[in-house]
Amino acid sequence: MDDTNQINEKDKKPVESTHKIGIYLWIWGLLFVLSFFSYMVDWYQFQGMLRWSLILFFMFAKAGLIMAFFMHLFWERYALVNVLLWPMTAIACFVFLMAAEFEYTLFSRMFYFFVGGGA
Amino acid sequence: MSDPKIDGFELKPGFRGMASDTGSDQTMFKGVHWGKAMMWIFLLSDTFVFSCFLIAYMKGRGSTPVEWPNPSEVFALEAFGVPVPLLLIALMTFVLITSSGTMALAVKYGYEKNRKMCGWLVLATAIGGLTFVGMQAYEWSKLIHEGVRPWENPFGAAQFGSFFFMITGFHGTHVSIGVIFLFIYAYKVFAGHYENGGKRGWFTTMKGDYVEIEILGLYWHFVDLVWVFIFAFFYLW
Amino acid sequence: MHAGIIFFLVILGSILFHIFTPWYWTDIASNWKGMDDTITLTFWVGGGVFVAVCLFMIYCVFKYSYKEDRKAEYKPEDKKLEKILTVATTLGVAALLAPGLIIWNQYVNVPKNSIEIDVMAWQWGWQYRLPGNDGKLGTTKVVNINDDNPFGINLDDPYGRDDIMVQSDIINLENNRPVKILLRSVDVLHNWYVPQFRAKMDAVPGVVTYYWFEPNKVGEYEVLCAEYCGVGHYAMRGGVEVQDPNSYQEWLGEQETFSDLLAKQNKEIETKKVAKNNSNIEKVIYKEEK
Amino acid sequence: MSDEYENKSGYQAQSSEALTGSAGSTPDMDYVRPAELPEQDLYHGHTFLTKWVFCQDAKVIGVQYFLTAVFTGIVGLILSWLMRLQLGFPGLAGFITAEHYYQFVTMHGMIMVVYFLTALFLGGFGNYLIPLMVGARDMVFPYVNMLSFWMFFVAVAVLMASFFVPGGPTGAGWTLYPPQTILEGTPGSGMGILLMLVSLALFVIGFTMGGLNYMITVLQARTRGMTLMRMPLTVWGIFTATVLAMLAFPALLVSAIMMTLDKVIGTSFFMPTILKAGEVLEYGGGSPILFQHLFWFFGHPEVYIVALPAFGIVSDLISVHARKNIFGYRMMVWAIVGIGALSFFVWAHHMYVSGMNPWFGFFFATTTLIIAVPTAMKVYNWILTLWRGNIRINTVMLWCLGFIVTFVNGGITGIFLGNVSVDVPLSDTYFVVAHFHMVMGIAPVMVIMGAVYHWFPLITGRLLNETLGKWHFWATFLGAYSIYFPMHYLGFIGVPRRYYEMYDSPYMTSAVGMNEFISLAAFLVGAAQFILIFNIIKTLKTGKPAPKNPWKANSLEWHTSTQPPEHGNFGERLPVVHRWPYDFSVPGAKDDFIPQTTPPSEVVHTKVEKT
Repeated sequence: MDDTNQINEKDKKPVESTHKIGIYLWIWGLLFVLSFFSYMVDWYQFQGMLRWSLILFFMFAKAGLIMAFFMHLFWERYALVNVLLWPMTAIACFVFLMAAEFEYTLFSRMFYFFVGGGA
Repeated sequence: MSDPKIDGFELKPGFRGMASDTGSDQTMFKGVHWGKAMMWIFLLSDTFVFSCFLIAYMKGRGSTPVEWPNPSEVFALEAFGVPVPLLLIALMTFVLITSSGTMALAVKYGYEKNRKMCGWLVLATAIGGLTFVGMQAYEWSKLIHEGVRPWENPFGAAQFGSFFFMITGFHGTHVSIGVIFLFIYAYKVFAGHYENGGKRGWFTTMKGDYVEIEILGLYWHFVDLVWVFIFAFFYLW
Repeated sequence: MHAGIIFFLVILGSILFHIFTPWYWTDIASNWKGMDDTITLTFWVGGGVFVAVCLFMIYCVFKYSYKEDRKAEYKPEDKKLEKILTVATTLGVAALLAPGLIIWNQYVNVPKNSIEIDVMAWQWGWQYRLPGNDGKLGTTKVVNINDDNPFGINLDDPYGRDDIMVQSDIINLENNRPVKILLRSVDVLHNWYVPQFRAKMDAVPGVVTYYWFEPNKVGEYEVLCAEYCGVGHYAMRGGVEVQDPNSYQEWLGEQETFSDLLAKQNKEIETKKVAKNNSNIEKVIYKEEK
Repeated sequence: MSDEYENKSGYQAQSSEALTGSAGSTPDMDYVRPAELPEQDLYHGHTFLTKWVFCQDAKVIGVQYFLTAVFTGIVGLILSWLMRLQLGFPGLAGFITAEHYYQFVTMHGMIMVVYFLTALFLGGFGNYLIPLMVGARDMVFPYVNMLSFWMFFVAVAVLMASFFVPGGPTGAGWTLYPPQTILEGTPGSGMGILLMLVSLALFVIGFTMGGLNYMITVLQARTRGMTLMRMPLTVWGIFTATVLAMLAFPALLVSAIMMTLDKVIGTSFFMPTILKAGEVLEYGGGSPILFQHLFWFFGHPEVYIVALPAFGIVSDLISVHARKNIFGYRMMVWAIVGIGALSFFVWAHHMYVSGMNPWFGFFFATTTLIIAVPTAMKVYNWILTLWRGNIRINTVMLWCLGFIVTFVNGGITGIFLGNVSVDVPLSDTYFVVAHFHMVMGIAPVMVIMGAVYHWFPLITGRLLNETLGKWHFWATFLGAYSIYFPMHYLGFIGVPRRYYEMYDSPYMTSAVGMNEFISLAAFLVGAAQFILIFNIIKTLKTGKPAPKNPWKANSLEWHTSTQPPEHGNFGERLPVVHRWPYDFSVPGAKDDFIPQTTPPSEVVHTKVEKT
């Protein structure tokens, strides 16, 4: 078994060094702030594109912070990060196409099933 | 800063590192524990589950010609006699983010082999999760009391109730499973299963290690992550 | 050796089968000849590739079957050959895709002068509705459907009153006039399909789907259901009669409109009321006699 | 010197020039860096229960998966016989009513696609071959792996139970399209469909546990020297298929959950307002097309979940038995990965005439036909592997040749159906039935059979009888080809699929003779499979013991300490890999094969091009 020699403890986990507590507290605080802002979007009743872009911005910001720091993705090697993120393109494609689909369905229903729609 | 090494293998940074990791033998995710890699892939799969739920919700909500209830009114809560929109949801979000923070710290102390701190933080996370589940149960009972059912609701489109109960229910199930495991792992930490090389499990070959706390942490943060999306699409849309 | 021969016979048999087959398309009776042409094109290109690949394989089987003293060639990669094959295949595929997309573009864009036909499907039957003098179909709802309103037309929709109702599973079409088939279903998925017209589309409950074609051959055709819709699926038939304009107009004139139907029902309701009153009177008399 | 070497060996496969140039015959030449991870600690069972039933050895689990899948496959085969009996000779078997016929159709489809092919390729071959081929002691989490099989077993049990509940199994077609599926009047719309949905959910959960194991074993537990680009294509095929399954099954799970809710508590996710027998049902506002999208978002990758392992396995079989390296290995790997990735962007080509947004046709026709390119490249590479090879025409190779013929045939008809407007006249006709049976029924089954003949000596230590094997092949291949080749022409004349009988249309009744012929061929093909069962039983009893590595193959599974391999696979030491598994007929080498474990110093004078 000597050629499958074990690695000494020091080298075993090269990327898993612990991080300073400050970074966690910072991210924690940021998450509260962002959640508060996204709540404010509803409080002030923003409408239309502004509302949507704000909602999505805060959502992705929060998700990004959680993934990057709490889930340590920021410190992971790109091999793992890429494996995790590329499949999301399939989801993105699915979302875009279903958005087109619901518009079409809604149009069909409004046009053919509601009085005045066919006019 | 010199690049770290795994015996005989240079860990290059960035995309060059990705190419060399992928092209190397033995492991592709350098230094990543099997269980952690497995949890990541499982979460990827679970992401697809939640994405499919949310996409279905988008399609369902978008294509119904009946008016969709305004969530900020439906989920309003009376506080001091004034209806505050989304108050309960805001509190739930607060609780979940708090528990996510304690979990992150638990992982940190786990790696530092700080048994006490790690154990207490995992326990705190579990209690946070339990609070969240309790608040969700309250929210459900309130809605049911108001006449919202999976198959109908008095405020508008019937799909509102269906999607609401299904998606929050599925998320709540995830939280509940997480809470159960958090309690188990809190016990395991306190009992010292991860100390001194770890304790071997029953009928298996796995040995305990503090990396399990990180794996559990990944799951818990994922649950929080999903809530971020549900919060945006369900309550703010 | 026998393996190569049998494989060769299989390929030869396939070609001969195609040449001598008595089973092939029904004669086309609509404007979608482009679909047939694209199929033919795909058939020859694809069939050519199939035969070529298989013959090459058979050649290899004959030429390179195992001999103790021979060594196979050692050549892991041939970048140039692979590149040529990739480019050639890509071009071939693009050539097949292009006509497909062009025809699809025609398929989803309905010509302006087409006549709309509402095809309503249920388990297991069809009925049809044509726009009346205003040229527009009224809107419908499944919940409105009952004996008095077989198509579920919204009563307060002004466009619905003059709609022509064909409560039969056979519809007549005017030759050389494009039709836009609007499909809806009251229960499950169906598909209004006439093989001779080539075109088809599912009828989906909850939405209205469409497609169009232009019949160009006078005659009678059979409508099949092409989407599984329950145990009666295989027997769910309808009919199409393509007529020249004169006979079509004549047929059209004989059809009932929605307002005709409503009028008839009103009359019936009145007569029913009268009958009811009479029976009440009779009852009273009967009681008194007792 | 050694530093410089390390840098190179860490990244990418090296060309031989660099190796021989720098190393000559110094001891460094065989250097492979040490193991990153400690040896896996295996749980060895001691009782009958832990050794054979709740066993944690991937090989035993693989065989368990294999046998369970074959059992469901036989059920599916019998169902197909009953269907063909009805179609070829309507009325002959009076007990086959329309309800029964549709139940047979549904169960046949679902069993064959999910419970037979998927479970067999990923659960069966995946479990057996992945650890052996990448040089691991076992799957990374043997315990979870064991649970995965038993979850699958329960799923099969639940599925089979649906045959015996009141109302029978569901008869809604394997695609389970709502509203049909859960409406009263459809066969098995009560318990039948519920059990089906529960069974699917269990299957997905069980598969997820197995799939995580397969993925992490390939990614994180390879032996020393085993780079991704040195893995046999079998592993690549199964691995990519597993990735697809991990990402596609969620859509199935979600649609199963939503449909269960529609059925049980009356939500309306997929159910619009419905008028049934003159009464408006409680449903309203749902969208049946949403289900179709979710279903095919799972369903199309599912096609490749079945096809990709077949691609991988057949590449290995062809290479070994043609005594030639696989032609264009890199291209083959990229084609597998590319097909896998693209398969998530093509799902709605099953829905061209479903009434979805018509503009989707352009997008999906384009993406679908793009997939044709890597697929065609794979076909070219298979026949170019045969070219200038030294081909053993044995049973295994016959199955491979049969695969090429049927797969090319089915692939070409796929171009018809993927090309949106060509699909319009052909969709929902027998052309589709012929296409998918040819490409994902017969072709993968050919590979399975080839693989059984190829790996049987590894698993049992005995060689299957060649003569019986050839009879089995010719009966299956000729029979299957004569089922599905003429069937395309039924589609051309416009016969819709899922018809209980051909009824009275003149162009359909013109094909009565063909239908009878197809049915007879189907009976023959089904019966021919019993030759294999007979062969296996005979071989186990009286077959001659196989020599070690009977096919002279290179990959690791043939170079274990014992054959069949024991628990832990490789005896005392894990193998060290020095090359790809396709070094056949290398000029200058003593034998016509160089196993992956042979270090460069032993074959210094050969012209090895890749490492």
